[in-house]
Amino acid sequence: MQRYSGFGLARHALSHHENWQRMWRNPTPKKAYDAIIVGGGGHGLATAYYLAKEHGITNVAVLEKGWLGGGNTARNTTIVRSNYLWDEAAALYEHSLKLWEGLSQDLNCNVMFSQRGVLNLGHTLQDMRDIQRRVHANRLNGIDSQVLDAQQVKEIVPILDCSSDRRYPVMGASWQPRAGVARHDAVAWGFARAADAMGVDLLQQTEVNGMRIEDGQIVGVETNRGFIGAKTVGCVTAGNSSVVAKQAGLLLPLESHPLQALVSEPLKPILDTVVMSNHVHGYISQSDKGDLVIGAGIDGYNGYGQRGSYPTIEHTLQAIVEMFPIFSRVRMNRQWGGIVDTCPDACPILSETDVKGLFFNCGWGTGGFKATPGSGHVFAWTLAKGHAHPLAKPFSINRFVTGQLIDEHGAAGVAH
Amino acid sequence: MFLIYCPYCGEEREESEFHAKGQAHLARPADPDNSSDEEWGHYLFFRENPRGIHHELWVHAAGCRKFFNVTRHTVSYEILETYPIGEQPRVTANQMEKPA
Amino acid sequence: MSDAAIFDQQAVADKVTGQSPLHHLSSSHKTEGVVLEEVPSLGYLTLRGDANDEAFRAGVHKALGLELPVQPMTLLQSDTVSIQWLSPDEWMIVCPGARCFEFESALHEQLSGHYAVVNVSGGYTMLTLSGDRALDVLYQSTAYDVHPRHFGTGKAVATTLAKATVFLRRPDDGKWELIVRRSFADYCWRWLVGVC
Amino acid sequence: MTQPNRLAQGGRVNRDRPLSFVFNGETYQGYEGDTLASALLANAVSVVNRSFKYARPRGIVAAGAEEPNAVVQLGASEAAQTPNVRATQQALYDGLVASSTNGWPNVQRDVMGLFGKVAGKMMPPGFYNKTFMAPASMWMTYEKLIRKAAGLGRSPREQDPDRYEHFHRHCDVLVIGAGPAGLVAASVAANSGARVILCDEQEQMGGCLLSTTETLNGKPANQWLSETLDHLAANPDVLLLPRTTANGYHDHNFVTLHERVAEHLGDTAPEGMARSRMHQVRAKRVVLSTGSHERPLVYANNDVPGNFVSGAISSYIHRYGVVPGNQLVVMTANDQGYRCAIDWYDAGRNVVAIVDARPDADGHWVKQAEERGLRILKGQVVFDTKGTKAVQGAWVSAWNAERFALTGEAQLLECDAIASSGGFSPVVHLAAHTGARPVWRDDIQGFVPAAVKGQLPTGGCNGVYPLHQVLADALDTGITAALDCGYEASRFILPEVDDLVESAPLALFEIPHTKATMRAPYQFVDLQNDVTAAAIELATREGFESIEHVKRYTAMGFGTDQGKLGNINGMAITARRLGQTIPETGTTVFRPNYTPVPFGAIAGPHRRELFDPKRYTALHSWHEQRGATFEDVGLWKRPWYYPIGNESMHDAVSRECLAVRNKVGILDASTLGKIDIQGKDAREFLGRVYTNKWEKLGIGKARYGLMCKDDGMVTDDGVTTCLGDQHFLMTTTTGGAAAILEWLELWHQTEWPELEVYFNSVTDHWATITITGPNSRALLREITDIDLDRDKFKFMEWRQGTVAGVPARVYRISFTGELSYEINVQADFAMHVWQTLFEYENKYGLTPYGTETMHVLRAEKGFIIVGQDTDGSVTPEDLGMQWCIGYDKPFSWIGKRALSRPDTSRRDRKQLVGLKPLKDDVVLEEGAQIVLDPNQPIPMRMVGHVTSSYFSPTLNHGFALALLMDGHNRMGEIVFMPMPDGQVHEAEVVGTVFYDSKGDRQNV
Ligand SMILES: Cc1cc2nc3c(=O)[nH]c(=O)nc-3n(C[C@H](O)[C@H](O)[C@H](O)COP(=O)(O)OP(=O)(O)OC[C@H]3O[C@@H](n4cnc5c(N)ncnc54)[C@H](O)[C@@H]3O)c2cc1C
Ligand SMILES: NC(=O)c1ccc[n+]([C@@H]2O[C@H](COP(=O)([O-])OP(=O)(O)OC[C@H]3O[C@@H](n4cnc5c(N)ncnc54)[C@H](O)[C@@H]3O)[C@@H](O)[C@H]2O)c1
Ligand SMILES: Cc1cc2nc3c(=O)[nH]c(=O)nc-3n(C[C@H](O)[C@H](O)[C@H](O)COP(=O)(O)O)c2cc1C
Ligand SMILES: [Zn+2]
Repeated sequence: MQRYSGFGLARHALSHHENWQRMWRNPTPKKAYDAIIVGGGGHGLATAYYLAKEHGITNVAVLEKGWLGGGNTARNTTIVRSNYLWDEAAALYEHSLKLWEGLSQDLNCNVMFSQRGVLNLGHTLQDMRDIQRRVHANRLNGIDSQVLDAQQVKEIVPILDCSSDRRYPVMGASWQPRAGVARHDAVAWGFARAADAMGVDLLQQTEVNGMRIEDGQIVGVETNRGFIGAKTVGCVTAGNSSVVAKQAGLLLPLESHPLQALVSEPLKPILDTVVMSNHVHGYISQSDKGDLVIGAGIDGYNGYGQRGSYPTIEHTLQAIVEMFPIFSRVRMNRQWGGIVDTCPDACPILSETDVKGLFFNCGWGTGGFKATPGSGHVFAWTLAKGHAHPLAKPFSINRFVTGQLIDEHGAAGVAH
Repeated sequence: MFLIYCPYCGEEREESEFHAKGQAHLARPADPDNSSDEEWGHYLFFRENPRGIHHELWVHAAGCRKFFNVTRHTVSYEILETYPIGEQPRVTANQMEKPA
Repeated sequence: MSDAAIFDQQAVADKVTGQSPLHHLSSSHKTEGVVLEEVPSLGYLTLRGDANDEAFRAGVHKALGLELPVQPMTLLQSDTVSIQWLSPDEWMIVCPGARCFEFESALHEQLSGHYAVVNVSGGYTMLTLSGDRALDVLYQSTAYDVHPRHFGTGKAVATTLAKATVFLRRPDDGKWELIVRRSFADYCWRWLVGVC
Repeated sequence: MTQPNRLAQGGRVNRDRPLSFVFNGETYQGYEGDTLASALLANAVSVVNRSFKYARPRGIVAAGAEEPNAVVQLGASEAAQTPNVRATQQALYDGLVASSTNGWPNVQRDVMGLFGKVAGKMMPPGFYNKTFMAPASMWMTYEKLIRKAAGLGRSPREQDPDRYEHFHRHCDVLVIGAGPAGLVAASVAANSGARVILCDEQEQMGGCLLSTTETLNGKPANQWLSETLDHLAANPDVLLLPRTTANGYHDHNFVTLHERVAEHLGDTAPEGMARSRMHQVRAKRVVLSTGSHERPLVYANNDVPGNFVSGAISSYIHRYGVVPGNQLVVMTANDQGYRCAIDWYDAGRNVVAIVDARPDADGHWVKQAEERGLRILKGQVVFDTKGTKAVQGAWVSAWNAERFALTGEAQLLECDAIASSGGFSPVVHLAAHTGARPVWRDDIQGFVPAAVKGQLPTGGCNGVYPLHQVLADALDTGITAALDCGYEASRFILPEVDDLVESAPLALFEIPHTKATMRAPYQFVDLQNDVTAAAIELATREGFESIEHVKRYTAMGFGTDQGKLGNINGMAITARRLGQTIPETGTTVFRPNYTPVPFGAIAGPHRRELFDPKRYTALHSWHEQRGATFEDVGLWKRPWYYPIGNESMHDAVSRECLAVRNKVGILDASTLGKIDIQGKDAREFLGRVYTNKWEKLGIGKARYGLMCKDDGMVTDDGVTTCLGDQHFLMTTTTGGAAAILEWLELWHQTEWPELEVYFNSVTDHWATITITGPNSRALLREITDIDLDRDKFKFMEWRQGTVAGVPARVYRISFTGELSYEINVQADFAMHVWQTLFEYENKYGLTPYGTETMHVLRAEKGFIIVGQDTDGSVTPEDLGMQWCIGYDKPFSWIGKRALSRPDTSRRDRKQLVGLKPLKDDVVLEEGAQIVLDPNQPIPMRMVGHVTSSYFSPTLNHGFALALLMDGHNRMGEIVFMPMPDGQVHEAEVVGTVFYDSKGDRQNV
């Protein structure tokens, strides 16, 4: 792998950038692999990377029906935090956050993880109760988290309207300083490049459209490029997980919904942290390019269209203007949607299935970007050992039968 | 931004008047007390979630307050029919797979 | 006659005055081309029953002197009473507040079987919009198509008004009636004044 | 000041109305009818900005929405600051103040420009991802610098003084774009009787007719244009919306239009006028007559100010009487370039040469140029530009299209403007917003809209360019639209237009250079984002083969222009590098907005007061007068507490609590959800949706009920009373009212339609006044005719009668544990009853109390609040409410089955308990986490949390409710709550009822 550095960049400049190597190969599929990852989003690529790096399993293919990182990885608002309520979730997301903290160096690719802090605003007494509960839990779980009052919030974000005559005044917030945002594309590319360098085949334009199962054991997948064999298959297909599961005769406790986001035109730096409000319902940060990146709510209906309804956008901008009246004249440049796989308890599924050798990593819904390295790390372990990593155990599909849900609804503020 | 034909009001109305209520034709097990944990778990949580033709339940919340079913394509978002509770869809995925 | 518990909620002592949900605001607002007014203290009855049941329809007719509208989104009215179709088994009856119990009782007298009549007079108030620019106000307030070609006289719909719900009616050419819920009346009024 | 580039006559500007404006601190003059761009060009202002990455000087290149460079900061005052305004779309007004968004200290002399020159080579696409990694600790510092350099304009720092309107519109036919195509289609549809909306983003309608030299019916285009517009305007069913951009095309023919009502009038809207307006249009048919965008060609240094797309020059000349230079070189691959040269020549300026990449063009416009004696270089291209801040010359050479190489000697043509035309791209953006991918057509070398239901592309948007064909195509489209909407299509006489022969265009996107792409000077593709042909080549070299990857790696099309000018060129360049065709390469995804829209316009009037409805009870004005502070509960405003004078919240709540326990308090409980339930199966229905039993509840009696979802988790609670054998009144939590009504309907309509029952909301109808405390009976007795005798009107019963002369239902139920009466009257009369009660204020010590006191009192009694003491993971058993569960009811009620699942039936679940702090003055923090061993290291094992916690003035100590793992078996144990400040609170696990555990007080 060609190493990236400032020095290397200068050297390449002298040779007119004519000597850069491919970030990844474009290999022809082999007949069979030790393991197949279905889905070349951040989670799938991270899984492949850690399989190779931590478990020495390099005869691996990642099958991506479109382009690498083109699913939700390409369309999320990039918020990374770990201040989840329940122990099981907090442990998983904190594991991930720790990996984020060294990820650029680990991958030799700057994923621009910016620990600028995340505020989750509270606007009602019940909001504040929920915030306190979560922050107390975070603290005892070793996660940096604080409760702030309105005055402290104002000091961190002076442009936020904290006046008491708003429809829903800001009463306070939870604050996680280590949280922040990252460059979503670079995350996918960084994992892809590093996985490729260890021999993983990244197969784009390769859609899985069937699963071959013999005697309850997976033996490979059917694709638009033919059959590819493997006795271990990990599906990391986010919004399309139900579709892939059906190919193996499985039903999942998931619904795929449109989730939208939008960006403003690029502005000079004006907002230095991430601000999220569940109650008023909008969340916002400013990218390093200058655009305000704004997340909208989920649309109520199922949808695979990567687009949602206009009122959702309208409501989101009402919320943003309510919180930041000075943004009224800032303009919305582009809106888009992703397909999020929501679970009844707003927690993911990292699980074995009734088919031997077939695993699913899905259900991250509206908030899995932050989990990308952690999810890949834990899922790689699971695939390598054939059973769930301790951090993954609580996230088995079986919880929907036994009733042991991990209900992060509401408790974690906005779900992103 | 859907325009949904309410079979009770007899006209198309804005999506904002409705609430989407998930998969249609979900039958509660007839004898819950004697259903298995698997059956009950499936009834509660497991869903078809199809990419394509989907039969779903909506309610005309700001209008006539009636629930009804919608057959909708989850990619094109085209609404192919709406029909009252208790009726079966005329447009189904199997049908759509056959060449017209 | 059902066994529903009813009583004359309007039969207040002399000194008692009712208060409309908009008592704290003015009861009329006029700007160029629009007049917005409140008509307080009307009687409202929710009627439920089976429109296919002939006896039910006949009973309503007898009690109110009006046909039961069975066509979606129609409004039938006499000098004293109006009936608005709300759903295949639900209607809104509006009458003078003081005669509400009279009509409620009459309905109970005439109806039998599975039906319900509920006095909801405290729960609503009526706003009226008139003037050349009334349509402009509605275009800004509801996503429903209120263009005269689509919303003729005698039509009535349940729909949205900004972020509230409303029963929107067109009793005659020159006037629109908006029946709004009491707790939302302040919001609806301020919204309408804002866009007038 | 003179306007050196303004012609003495011509154009649609009003020379009698000069306007003065300020750009980058200099004052200039323009005319009414100008755009900021035309006025700047008239004044020969060539550098309008600095580029994003390399800080290169940039000038105006286009005349419309596709402009990438002339993006300015507008506004004379702080509040009126408007970032990123496209000068080509901003009408000039008197006193306009604008400045460049980049360039320090100014656009002429930008120090970053030097840096860009030197360091530019170090900034290939993706360079951020390749650097700034060591040392890791420095990244956040680097990032600050990166951020400083980014962004275009700046956000205002003050509140927007303007307001914005929303209009909901419905029509048969929405026509987007009022060029010849749109005008014809709209006219036909309107004449046929359809309801029509015609919008155009420009200040004036007419599209290309505003700048054409072609004649209609033998007369200048303007004649037909104004007649047609007049005719449309006279039709009451036609809505004409100029200055209105269709910015988003959503599913089911829902289109959002942004009308700039006052942006052309000044910084802020005149009194009484909105700044802009969103029209949300629902159309049966949408005619897309959005025309086409001309593509510039990609050649070296094509960003130097003075480089234009050719059609823009024609527009500036014809519409504004502005010629942006003296010496023009045109490079073209089609006949459009000739029109531009002819317009320039006819305006009295010099055309240096027309450089035609084709060897043999001979169409109408070519002949016209030849007639004028213009110099035409056939089979040649402009491959490089001389100049840095302004064009000084064009490097021209013969070339070989097949080999994609220059041939022969290069020659420098001195000039001060270069126009290029590579062909036309239909404006397919809107057509693609709902997901359809545009379709490539070889014959026009462009993407046209795919067939989508309800959508009718026509004219330039449909790849039809010659005017006479545009008109015919639009006539067909108008007829189709009318027929589709159920009208009989009317006759429409098209104007006569010459059928001008055009020579075949050449598909041309980039121009080769003497040097290889990677070594050649910058050949810009996306001007706003400084994306070059070399950047695209590099992206493909690094393995980015999807056009979407190329977009994201290079940032092509990410700008405020969304790549309107550059994207197709970029796709063509990508295709060439990958050895594939343009359709194989495909486009990136088109998304709203077509052009950016202010947040304020999208938010509309839903701001501040009107952001969300505030729901008020009938007694609200009394609470306000009494000085209550309010709490938001759902949409409701509820009195939280009523401070007297300078009383603190703690003191006020203590006073209110003691008043209830010792005398009598009064609460406005009107917000509780109330559902009237009638029908012969009402009782059965209640039995199915509540956990407990209802078959025996007699008329006149009330009962508390608990509701679960079918997963066994508590979702609501409340008291339901039996009014008649088949008539019940259900109460729900304030927040749950609407959802529970919908929930009941859901079960009834979908699952048990055979049950005869009706549900009707009476929440707003009944006002509910709770009086509670030992004096409540005596107080009520003063003003009611109901017999309040303790044995005649018992706890959990209701009676009918009058209160203060108002017919009422009074319920003897209690949420405080005290003797209580809930008086329900029709809301209109609530104020009268309330005020009458207050006539006895002093006699009985009547004290109004709010939700906070209500919470303290109910918690003392161990009564739960759903949503505070439960969170969607709590069963009735967890709450210790087995007394409220009808295990043996015949019907398997909602939630029952789930209770026996392996997890829900576990004995050690988190269960509701009481906590009594060991220190009396400690009030535990709500949300505090509970541990069994306070000395364990972090991460600690948490076993529950405090759900409700208060200081009880009655008991004179703090107390709390908590969910605690295996809590029901831990009575008497001590548990710990470690606080952030290092303190550890200790509490004893106790029962949930802290006060009057036998319940005597409510029964007195
Ligand atoms: C608008 C929006 C905002 C969000 N904001 C945040 C946020 O701020 N913070 C946060 O943490 N999370 C956020 N999320 C969620 C986050 O984006 C996702 O949880 C996360 O990116 C999922 O990553 P993934 O790799 O699992 O999925 P994806 O990136 O979607 O990857 C799945 C891949 O599988 C491929 N695939 C599907 N089917 C097949 C098949 N049959 N064969 C082959 N390949 C297939 C898809 O093409 C896709 O590339 C947001 C999501 C959206 C949509
Ligand atoms: N080879 C050629 O001769 C050639 C090539 C290209 C174009 N043309 C000219 O183009 C004309 C095509 O006519 P036409 O009517 O199709 O196009 P037009 O360019 O005349 O009109 C399109 C109109 O749509 C408006 N518009 C575009 N997007 C919009 C949006 N999102 N919202 C609101 N308005 C929007 C534009 O402002 C413009 O006024 C022909 O008459 C021809 O003269 C000719
Ligand atoms: C964090 C983030 C920032 C973005 N910033 C921009 C931007 O500045 N300009 C832009 O045009 N699009 C921006 N996008 C949106 C993309 O152009 C694109 O819409 C998104 O990746 C979804 O892909 P699609 O629209 O191709 O389906 C951004 C997306 C993300 C996730
Ligand atoms: Zn309806």
